[in-house]
Amino acid sequence: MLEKRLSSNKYIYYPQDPFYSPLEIQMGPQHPSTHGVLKLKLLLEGEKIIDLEPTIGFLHRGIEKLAENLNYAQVLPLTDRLDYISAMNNNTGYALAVERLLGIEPPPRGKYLRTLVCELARISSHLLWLATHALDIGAMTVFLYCFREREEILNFFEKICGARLTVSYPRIGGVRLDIEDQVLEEIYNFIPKMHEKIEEYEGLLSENRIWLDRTVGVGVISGEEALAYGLTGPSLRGSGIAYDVRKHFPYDAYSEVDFEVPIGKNGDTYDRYWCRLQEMRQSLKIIKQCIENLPEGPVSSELSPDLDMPLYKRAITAESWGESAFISFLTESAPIVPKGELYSAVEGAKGELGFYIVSDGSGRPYRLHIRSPSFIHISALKKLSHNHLIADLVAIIGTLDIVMGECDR
Amino acid sequence: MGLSNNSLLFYLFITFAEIMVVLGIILLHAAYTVYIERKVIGRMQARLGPMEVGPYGLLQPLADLIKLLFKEDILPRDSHKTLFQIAPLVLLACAIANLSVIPFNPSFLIADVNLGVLVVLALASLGVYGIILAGYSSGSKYSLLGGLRSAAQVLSYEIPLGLSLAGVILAAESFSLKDIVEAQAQSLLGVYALPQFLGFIVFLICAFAETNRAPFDLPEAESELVAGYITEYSGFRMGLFFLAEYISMYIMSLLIALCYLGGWSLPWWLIALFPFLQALPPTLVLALKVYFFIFLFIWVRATFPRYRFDQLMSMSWKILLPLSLINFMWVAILKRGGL
Amino acid sequence: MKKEIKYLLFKDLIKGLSITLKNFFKTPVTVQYPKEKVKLYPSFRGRHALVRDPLTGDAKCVACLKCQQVCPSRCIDINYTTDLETGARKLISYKIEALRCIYCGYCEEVCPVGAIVLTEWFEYSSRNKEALIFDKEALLKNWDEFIHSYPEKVYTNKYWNLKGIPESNKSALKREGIYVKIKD
Amino acid sequence: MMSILTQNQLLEKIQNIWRDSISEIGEFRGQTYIIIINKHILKDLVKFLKEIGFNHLQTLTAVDYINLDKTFRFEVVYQLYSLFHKISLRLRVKIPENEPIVDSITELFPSANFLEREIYDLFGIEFRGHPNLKRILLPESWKGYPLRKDYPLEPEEKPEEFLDLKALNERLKIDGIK
Amino acid sequence: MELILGKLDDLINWARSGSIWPVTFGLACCAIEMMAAGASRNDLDRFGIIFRASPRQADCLIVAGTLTYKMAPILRRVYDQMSYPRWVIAMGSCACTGGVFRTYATVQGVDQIVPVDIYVPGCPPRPEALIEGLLELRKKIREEKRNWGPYARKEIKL
Repeated sequence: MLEKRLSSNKYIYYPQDPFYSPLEIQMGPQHPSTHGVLKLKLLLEGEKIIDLEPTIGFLHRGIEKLAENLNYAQVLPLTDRLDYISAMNNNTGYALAVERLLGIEPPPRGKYLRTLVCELARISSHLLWLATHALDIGAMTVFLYCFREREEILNFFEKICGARLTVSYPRIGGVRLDIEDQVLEEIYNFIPKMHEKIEEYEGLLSENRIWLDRTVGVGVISGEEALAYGLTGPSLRGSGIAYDVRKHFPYDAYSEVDFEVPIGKNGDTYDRYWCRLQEMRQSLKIIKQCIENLPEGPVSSELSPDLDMPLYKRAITAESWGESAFISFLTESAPIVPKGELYSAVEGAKGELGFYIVSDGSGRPYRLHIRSPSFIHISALKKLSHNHLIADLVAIIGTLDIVMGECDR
Repeated sequence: MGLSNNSLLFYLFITFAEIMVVLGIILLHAAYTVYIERKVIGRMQARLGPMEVGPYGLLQPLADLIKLLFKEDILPRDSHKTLFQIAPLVLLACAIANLSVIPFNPSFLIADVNLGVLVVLALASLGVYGIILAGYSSGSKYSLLGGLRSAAQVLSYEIPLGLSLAGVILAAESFSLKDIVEAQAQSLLGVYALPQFLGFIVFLICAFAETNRAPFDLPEAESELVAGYITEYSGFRMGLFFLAEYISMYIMSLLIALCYLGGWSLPWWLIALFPFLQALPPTLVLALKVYFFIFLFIWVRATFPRYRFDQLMSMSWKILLPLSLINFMWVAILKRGGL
Repeated sequence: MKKEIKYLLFKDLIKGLSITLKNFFKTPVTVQYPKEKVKLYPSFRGRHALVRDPLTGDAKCVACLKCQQVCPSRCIDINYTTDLETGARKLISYKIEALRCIYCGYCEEVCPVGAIVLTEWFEYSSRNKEALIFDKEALLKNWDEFIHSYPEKVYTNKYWNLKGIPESNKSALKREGIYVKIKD
Repeated sequence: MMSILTQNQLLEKIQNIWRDSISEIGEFRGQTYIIIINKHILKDLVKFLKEIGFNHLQTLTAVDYINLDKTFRFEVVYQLYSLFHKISLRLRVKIPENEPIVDSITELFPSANFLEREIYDLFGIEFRGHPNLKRILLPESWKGYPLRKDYPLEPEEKPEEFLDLKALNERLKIDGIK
Repeated sequence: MELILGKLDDLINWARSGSIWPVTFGLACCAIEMMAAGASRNDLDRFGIIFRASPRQADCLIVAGTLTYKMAPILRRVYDQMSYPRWVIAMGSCACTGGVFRTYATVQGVDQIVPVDIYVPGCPPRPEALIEGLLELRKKIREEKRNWGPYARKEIKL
């Protein structure tokens, strides 16, 4: 009914008041608080939202189609650009899916390193979430404090693999290269410092009356509903359901480290905020264990085909640029990819990040579907923001932690 | 005849000169407050603020000003052209006109009207017209929402603001700001901020809301309404809005300093403690107080999140209004008791 | 009750204000970039270069086309001729479209002789697009520019010799470790 | 409260009810899948699964098997997980090319809303009973379904809107207007 | 006369180059690095660069990220809304040429629909690289002549 009203662009005037007409506002795609290029069509009554329709796809780059035209190794850098805030998690998720498909397993050191960098990426992602969430609610200083610490984590990434955001560090069959002891030490020293900084953010926000007024009781969703709407990750755990892929489908070294899954009670914006802050602490705990128990040995599996995937002649539809590249070089020794399909998920920073791969036995994925948490979270936006004010909508978009690169793919 | 003509001319000339001096000083201050704000907030956020334009970025406001002067002034197609153009002038004029009744030291005052406080309050409410006009005439929904928010906000905060000032007026038995300062200096504690603590707090909060500063910067809440009522403005007209905002920040700080902290006078107990303070010139004393409040404005902006619109309104009507009434009664009781 | 008193005394607000004030007196973390040089860590993936072989003075590339194959964004274009007698390849042109590149570092990783490198050089924004399509000469010039200020005597890249990767997964040259001697 | 089912018990139950519509129950790398040829039973099956505790729809997607399977071109894949039983299950529904329609499960799982729209957008498979079935990722004026295998990666023709902008830009460039 | 005009040119160009206000037009990964450039460690505010949310008040458009066909009209609209004089920086591979995304949905370079002044390579460029691009833009602005303000805009006839 309401959707019909939105799409027809003509309002149904309420009979009792001939002058009544709701205000329609297009929020985005170029809007400071829509976290990228989300567009929301709002129907307002005063400042109250009576209907909302998200329009997405402004960043739809066709990664899934492109992946069908690249080989397994070449798809990995594309996954960096999904959830570009925690690229390590995406890489791991994809690498894990292909590993499961090929039936190989990384060596223990590789596993631990992957866990380590994933958790670092999770912290950096949560920091960015806190930064933008606080900025949306108006606390501009938290934004800059969070970026200050995030810079340090990005420095670690740069030391490990030479890039800040688009790392391509976790690989099919392990990680790209070994980490230096000095960097490990620096990360280890960073842990207590980070704990202090989290206290600082909490000092600015957790007890602040304005923050409490703005977040408590805003965007409430019950656990059952949250699950039905497909929320995962901290957004679901804020509603009190302890579903965590790291616990339910353990991968890498998560089965060997000890950590808790913080859950909230009320399922409102504040609980989700609290959960994420606690998760940062848990991540620090995992990092500490990873560094302490880091086994020796190689970081990548010997069976790992990685860049020497069997390459077949690709159909070229682009201009003649680089055509000579596709004289095929078949590496005979590379393992043959089995036929089949599988779904493999990891706990990304935003929620459950799944990869569904269909293989036809060639070197390229026949179909690669990415289950991105942001995409599904946006569909819950309407439910969460019903009857709230515009200012709350901004807080709710923030609390869902949406990244459009991942959403539109 | 000639004599009176001469004296009239002389009077006009003097007044004009005074206006120019005050305007010059205040405009310079307002421009440099932007710089100070960027610097101070920068330091609070562990960064530096302007550094490259001029030594330590000191020429930054100048560069901004010249750039805005030479920028295209867009008239949006859907806007009401005349209103769109005069709206910033209305706001700025109202802000500047306030300065005419504000005493800067015992002897310098452009217009010595004995209803100074009322003039300030009236002009502050008039300034809302500028904002509403800007919001309405832009022809953009974000501007309209920003304008409406601002109107509602300023109007509802006017009342606790006026009521808390009523306490001051009652205690000083005068509407003239000069008299208030003098009466304050002779009062028991030297400043009204101590006996009328409640009124002081209410006034402070209302001052933040009246000037649309954080945590009450809803009309231009960047994350919600893009830039509120100035969304469609470009070039120098936008600069005028900025100028008006910073001038009104100064006026509010001046008002607080004059009405609650004794203006250019220092309380007797402070002088008794630190006798050397007596040597300070009165204008400097006032300026220091004003700068403290400017710093407070900036400090608060750097620290707090933003209130939501309904919370803002309910705070005004449900908390600040009763508090200012209580304050008023408290002052009346004090007055009755002869204090 | 305690909570209410704290609330009335603005304890939460004062706590926040004190944190920002504390930071006001701390030294800022800002690095004043053009004045202070940023510290880049080894093997940062920046501007492309072809390694000039100190012995021959030419590029080390052997035209095996592996980089061209593995490049996900297809930004490398190589032309070569084959010597009919010996079967050796000779490089004619080597072109990288820097604006197309995604800096994944696959090319340097896959190169068997360590001929291509992503240098620690990031300041090369340009006013026109053509300047950022590097041909062979430009790439060699990039290398010269980069290596000119390189502090150490021997240059080696992390990606030429990946640490911790099983030996069987590396090409023969890479097992021994590739390095370029710059100064004597 | 229900008792916790094992995977085999569950599969047996399903097989008992929908024996005719299921062509294969298999396993690959430890993941169980059920291939359904009769797409009409899908909604009932999902409803049944939801009632016995499959409360998390992990993903919903489609595959174009034009090169591999001639009779059923498309396949819609439902990946379900039960937090209670801790079992995951994949339903693969075969859909013929000439009638790419399947029942929507948005009523049961609101999270399927966007996922179904995405499939409609990229594969052209329609979902009967979906509340708001229209393009989601691509502009509404887009022609074709990009994730179908017969759609090129880089089509020759560009969207008209873009071509207009390009022409405008070219013209302004000639006039020297920035 | 020429001398005076030249001096005026210098003054205006100095002011413009000293306060470049970019519009927040973040599209993808590069937007994060753009934010990082504005944050504490790199602090664009040092150069007088502050982000404005409204394109009307901005001087410079930093296209940070992949531009898709769906987004292209909006980019052009934002560009048209900006007040004269205005400049465009294409940040990152995707904005410059389309980068790795040679697909059906991605515009192969924003210079097809808006005139670009500076290309900043990188995927994404690190914040310092963006600053370097902005400094390059600063140089470019300082080389301009007789580009004075409100009345210099030519009428666009369509």
